[in-house]
Amino acid sequence: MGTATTSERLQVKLGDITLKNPVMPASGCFGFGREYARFYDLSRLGAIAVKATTVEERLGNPTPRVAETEAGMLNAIGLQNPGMDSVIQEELPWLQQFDLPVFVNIAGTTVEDYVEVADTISRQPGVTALELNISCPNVKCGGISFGTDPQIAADLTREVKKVSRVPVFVKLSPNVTDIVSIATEVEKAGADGLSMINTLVGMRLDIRTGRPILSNQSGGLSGPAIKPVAIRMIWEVSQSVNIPIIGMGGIQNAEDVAEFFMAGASAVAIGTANFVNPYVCPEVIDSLPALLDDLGVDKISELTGRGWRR
Amino acid sequence: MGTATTSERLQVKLGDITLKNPVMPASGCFGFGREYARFYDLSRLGAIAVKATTVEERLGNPTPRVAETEAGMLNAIGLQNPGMDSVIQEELPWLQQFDLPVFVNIAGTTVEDYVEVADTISRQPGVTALELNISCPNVKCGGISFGTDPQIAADLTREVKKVSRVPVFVKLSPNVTDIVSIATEVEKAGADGLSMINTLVGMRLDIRTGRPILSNQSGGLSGPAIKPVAIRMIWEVSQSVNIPIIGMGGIQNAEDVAEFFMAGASAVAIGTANFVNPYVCPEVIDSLPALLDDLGVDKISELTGRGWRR
Amino acid sequence: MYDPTGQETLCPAGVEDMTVVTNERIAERIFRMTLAGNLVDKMVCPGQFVHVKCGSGSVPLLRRPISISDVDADQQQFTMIYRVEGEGTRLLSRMHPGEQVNVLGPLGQGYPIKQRKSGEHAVLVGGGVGVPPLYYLGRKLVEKGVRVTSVIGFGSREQVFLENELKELGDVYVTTMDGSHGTRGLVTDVLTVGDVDPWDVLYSCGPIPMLKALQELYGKEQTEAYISLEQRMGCGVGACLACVCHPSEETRQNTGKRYFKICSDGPVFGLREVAL
Amino acid sequence: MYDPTGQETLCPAGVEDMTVVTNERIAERIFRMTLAGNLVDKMVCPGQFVHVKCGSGSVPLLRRPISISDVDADQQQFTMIYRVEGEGTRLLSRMHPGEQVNVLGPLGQGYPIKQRKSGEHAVLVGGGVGVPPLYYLGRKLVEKGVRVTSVIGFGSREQVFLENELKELGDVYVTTMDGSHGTRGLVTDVLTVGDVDPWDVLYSCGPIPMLKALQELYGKEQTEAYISLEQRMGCGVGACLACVCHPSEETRQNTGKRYFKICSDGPVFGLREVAL
Ligand SMILES: Cc1cc2nc3c(=O)[nH]c(=O)nc-3n(C[C@H](O)[C@H](O)[C@H](O)COP(=O)(O)OP(=O)(O)OC[C@H]3O[C@@H](n4cnc5c(N)ncnc54)[C@H](O)[C@@H]3O)c2cc1C
Ligand SMILES: Cc1cc2nc3c(=O)[nH]c(=O)nc-3n(C[C@H](O)[C@H](O)[C@H](O)COP(=O)(O)OP(=O)(O)OC[C@H]3O[C@@H](n4cnc5c(N)ncnc54)[C@H](O)[C@@H]3O)c2cc1C
Ligand SMILES: Cc1cc2nc3c(=O)[nH]c(=O)nc-3n(C[C@H](O)[C@H](O)[C@H](O)COP(=O)(O)O)c2cc1C
Ligand SMILES: Cc1cc2nc3c(=O)[nH]c(=O)nc-3n(C[C@H](O)[C@H](O)[C@H](O)COP(=O)(O)O)c2cc1C
Ligand code: FES
Ligand code: FES
Repeated sequence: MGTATTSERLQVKLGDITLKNPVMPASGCFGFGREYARFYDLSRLGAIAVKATTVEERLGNPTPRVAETEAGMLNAIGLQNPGMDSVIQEELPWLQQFDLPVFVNIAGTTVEDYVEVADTISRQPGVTALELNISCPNVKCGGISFGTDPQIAADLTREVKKVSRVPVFVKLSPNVTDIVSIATEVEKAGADGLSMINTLVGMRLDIRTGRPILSNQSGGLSGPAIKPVAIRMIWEVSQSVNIPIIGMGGIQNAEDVAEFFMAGASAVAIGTANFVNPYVCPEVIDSLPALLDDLGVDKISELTGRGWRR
Repeated sequence: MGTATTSERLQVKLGDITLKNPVMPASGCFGFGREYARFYDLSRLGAIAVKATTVEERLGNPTPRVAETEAGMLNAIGLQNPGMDSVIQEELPWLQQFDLPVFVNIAGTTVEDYVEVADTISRQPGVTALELNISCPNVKCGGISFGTDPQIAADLTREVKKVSRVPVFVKLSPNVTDIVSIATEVEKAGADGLSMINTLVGMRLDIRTGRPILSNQSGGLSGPAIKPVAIRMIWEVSQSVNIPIIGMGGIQNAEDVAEFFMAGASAVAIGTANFVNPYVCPEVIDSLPALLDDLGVDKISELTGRGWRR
Repeated sequence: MYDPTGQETLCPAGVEDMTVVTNERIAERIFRMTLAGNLVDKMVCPGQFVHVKCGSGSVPLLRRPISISDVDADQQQFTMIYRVEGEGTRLLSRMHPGEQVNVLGPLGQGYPIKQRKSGEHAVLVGGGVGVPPLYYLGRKLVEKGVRVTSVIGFGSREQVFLENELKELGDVYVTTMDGSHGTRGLVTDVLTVGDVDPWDVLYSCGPIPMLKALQELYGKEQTEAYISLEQRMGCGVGACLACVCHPSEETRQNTGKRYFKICSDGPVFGLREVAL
Repeated sequence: MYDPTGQETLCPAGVEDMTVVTNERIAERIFRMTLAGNLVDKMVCPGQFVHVKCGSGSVPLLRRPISISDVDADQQQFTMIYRVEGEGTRLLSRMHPGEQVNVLGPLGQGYPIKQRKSGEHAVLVGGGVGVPPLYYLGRKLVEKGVRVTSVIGFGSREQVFLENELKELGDVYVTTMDGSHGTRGLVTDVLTVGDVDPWDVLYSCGPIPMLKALQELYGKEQTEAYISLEQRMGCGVGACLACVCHPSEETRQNTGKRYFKICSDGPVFGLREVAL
């Protein structure tokens, strides 16, 4: 095998951002890290994507907020979060104890909301990048509509880019006819990278009551069930843009990470699998070098887009 | 419990079409019925949706044509079929030995193709309805594009309706931003019913080779993994249209059938599950009466839309 | 939300493949499973739960929360009692001795017992699969010299369990909805009739209507009382916000808290602490 | 595509929960499983396969095609030999005697043996997990008085299996890629060197490169020869068109056939019948 040291083997670059390894927990599935810090040292992670942050505190949707599906789950949390002031005072300073790039997922109902939270959050010490959540299916007004129209997505990206002091990754919705056109418009508007995919909109009924299990009726489908959709979208988008992609959707193990890289991702996020195994992120990171050996690859970054690069 | 006889309990109506029970095999998963006729008497089925039929014979895509995913599968058969003349000479007459409404799934590359096959097939004895496949993700030209634009879908429906002697069900693609607008346009254009959903576009890579498993690269995701997406779309569409919906996507058992009904379906189709259990359709049919008892329901038709009817 | 024992900090939860020692049906749809492993060392606080992976693949995907019903520290074994509801518990019910079950736990804040003093009287009020955690609690209380009375309710005779075990700890009143065993009616029917001696503290776990009835009966008084809540969970550790519940008006005003996470702030709360 | 025995019509396939009798590792990543059940009565035609549900849930979802490697009609048992490749075969390898495996079969058109006459010489050419179906075929041929010679190839010594069993039927030549057992090289190296006596018929199953080599060696001659193909399958019964392969130019012209379904027209084809 090649000559890279172990730490060089897993290092990846997302534009100007260097991650010591390509694995981060996905936004909304890891809070602000506190709960998992009792399981392992968060510095082992490549980065962290924290829960969506909005200008004001949000209390989210009524319960039940989760429902199980075959090889997946639905959630309708509804962007519950303590609001940006609290995030700035309580969460971000706490995260600084770790050697850990922080991606702050931001959301809003209007362009002004997004701009305000982007402006404020991106000034904070220890914030590595913003992840612009234009794709959450669980909030009634705004939210998803930003992610389903190329022009609206591009305008929002442009406004946020104007104020942000850090790179902006735009998190795309898979619930669209043509994700490539949204990705390319967002790139033109100045996005530094893309995160994909957010959840698919889905629903489950309880046949005993005849009613939806989620109080919000529909929710976002995540987990292994959606992996083939994520791979297909990353495959298509990565061939059409020149900005890096953080891939996510059903990742459970190192083999899945390799598949996302080969489809075109430059880093990955793990969401739902944290609920199944709280140690999944460090376990996946630790098993990557052996997989690279198996695949005859020196550095994981070499895998990006290998599926379509000929 | 009510007073309906067993056969009345399962009977459903799709507009003017009466089915003795609501379960049919889904198009493409059951050929033209011959292969499953050796497992059971096809007259037990509520109906049959046969493989997509085109004007000329099609040989489809190179192999591999299927790949497995978590709780799902990808297929890229590519509309292989013997062409309408052969279907008319060989398959439809053979099917007439059964007491079995026949839904002929039709596909094409151009509007003219569709019109020609609709015109010809709908004149044949024993054809109950056409299922207009505007949503197959596995053919390069035409095919899916018909299903992703409301106007194009509506125009196609209108042209086909002009020539068809039998009711026309339009099979919708789930790979769209707004399925309701497609459904309502198609209804306005004269569709007698809807079939939903076709497969989600997905992809899997073989990390050993770094290449897509399917020779066609991407394929259509079916099976239990997509059920929540199907339920959500049927829930939304059934509240916006006044034509019946044949629901499909991951159905495995009687409980799933009830869930599709409650979401808004008036009949169901079972696809992938036939591959797992060749007897799945008659087994599901046979277990429906006991489930209706459990749910305290006399006739299955009462369940349609129960989730949102208040 | 209190941290009665500080257990949460002392004993961080862990994940372990635990070994099935026994798994048997004890009532209608009710199974008792005993599991062995090192995690048992951390299970010192009654009222906590474990988050159990049922089956090894990705269907069912999520873990299932089940209360710790008893602990045998010497044998490094704990017991859980569960009702077969759906796919997850059905898979659990088919496990055989010697097989492995992946367990995450112990999780949550249990019943506060530190302040309890010898000679006090505690009443345990449980309904259906809310009864299991009360057994371990009762054992701990008796160890401290607290007198324990149990009032437990079920649907019918076939569904009754833990009656004899709880009798070893003190008086037991059983109710069934259909009257096929014990008193006909609900646990609150026993409580209001006045048969049970006055108590110093009440601990409860059961369906929401039961807990609401308790709030109505005792919510205004200053009785010390604790209830355990259920909610569909994702992570089970406080990260995903799936399992929130509402603080009572009183709690909101006193603490500023606008929500609780049942998995990590609970599942046990003060009777007046939450709005049901 | 011929219907040598008419078996397909006589014995329609069925579905059955069959009972694991034995399941043991016999070589590197190779397992032999014996299953008991009524379906065995239908397994009279060598070269057919079964479509196996691995695990009970929806992951993995699809069945796995595995060849019938031997049949014990008296005991109502059949044997399959499989290599652990992915999730499905991994699950199979963990099954214990007494457990149930859901089997659909027997499926497909097997090796034609009706025309074989006592005293003829048949050569069986197998590579890796292509060897298993040849064993049942060999037994059937020997029963008819046909002399059988086997030429089987593997990666290395650790992967060799069925050598001794085939020796009971006739001469066996083994090749390994690394030369750690038998002749170094490929099965075709043995065939071309001329050690094997002239034969009346050749039956083969193995990887595509091996089958291609056979086509090159014997595709022009009039030798009677049959090969068995593999392809990823959906239904396994001919309904979904997942598993098609191409007829050779010659077949296309003679029969008008534009495709074959490996699961139902095959998996066995005449050597010259298909384009690889
Ligand atoms: C803190 C806590 C302690 C519990 N202790 C016990 C116990 O000791 N004994 C016992 O029998 N049951 C207990 N339950 C309920 C138990 O978790 C559910 O019965 C179980 O999850 C059902 O899973 P299933 O796969 O069989 O059912 P399904 O209905 O198929 O489950 C589908 C999904 O819904 C969730 N779910 C369904 N019902 C409940 C519920 N009541 N509470 C939470 N999630 C639910 C499941 O976890 C799963 O994610 C407890 C629940 C909580 C929250
Ligand atoms: C007619 C026929 C007979 C066979 N007989 C044998 C046998 O006797 N012994 C044996 O070890 N193997 C045999 N195979 C190959 C066997 O089917 C595959 O090794 C097996 O399906 C792999 O499943 P998996 O879940 O372990 O691997 P995975 O790679 O996880 O399987 C993923 C998917 O790909 C399919 N797949 C993967 N490899 C193959 C393959 N080579 N052929 C067909 N489908 C494949 C699987 O069925 C599954 O749907 C046969 C294949 C065919 C078509
Ligand atoms: C409970 C839950 C909450 C989530 N919250 C957010 C969120 O706040 N912001 C966001 O961008 N994505 C959110 N997501 C989406 C995930 O970040 C991720 O894109 C998606 O779940 C797919 O990855 P997975 O299959 O690994 O979970 C959430 C997902 C889940 C399951
Ligand atoms: C192998 C395969 C072939 C299919 N071919 C067709 C087709 O020809 N026409 C069509 O409208 N749908 C086709 N479909 C889609 C199914 O009819 C159905 O809409 C979809 O598979 C969802 O149902 P399921 O999850 O029960 O399989 C095909 C699906 C599969 C798996
Ligand atoms: S279950 Fe995730 S916060 Fe409680
Ligand atoms: S596997 Fe379905 S036709 Fe062969």
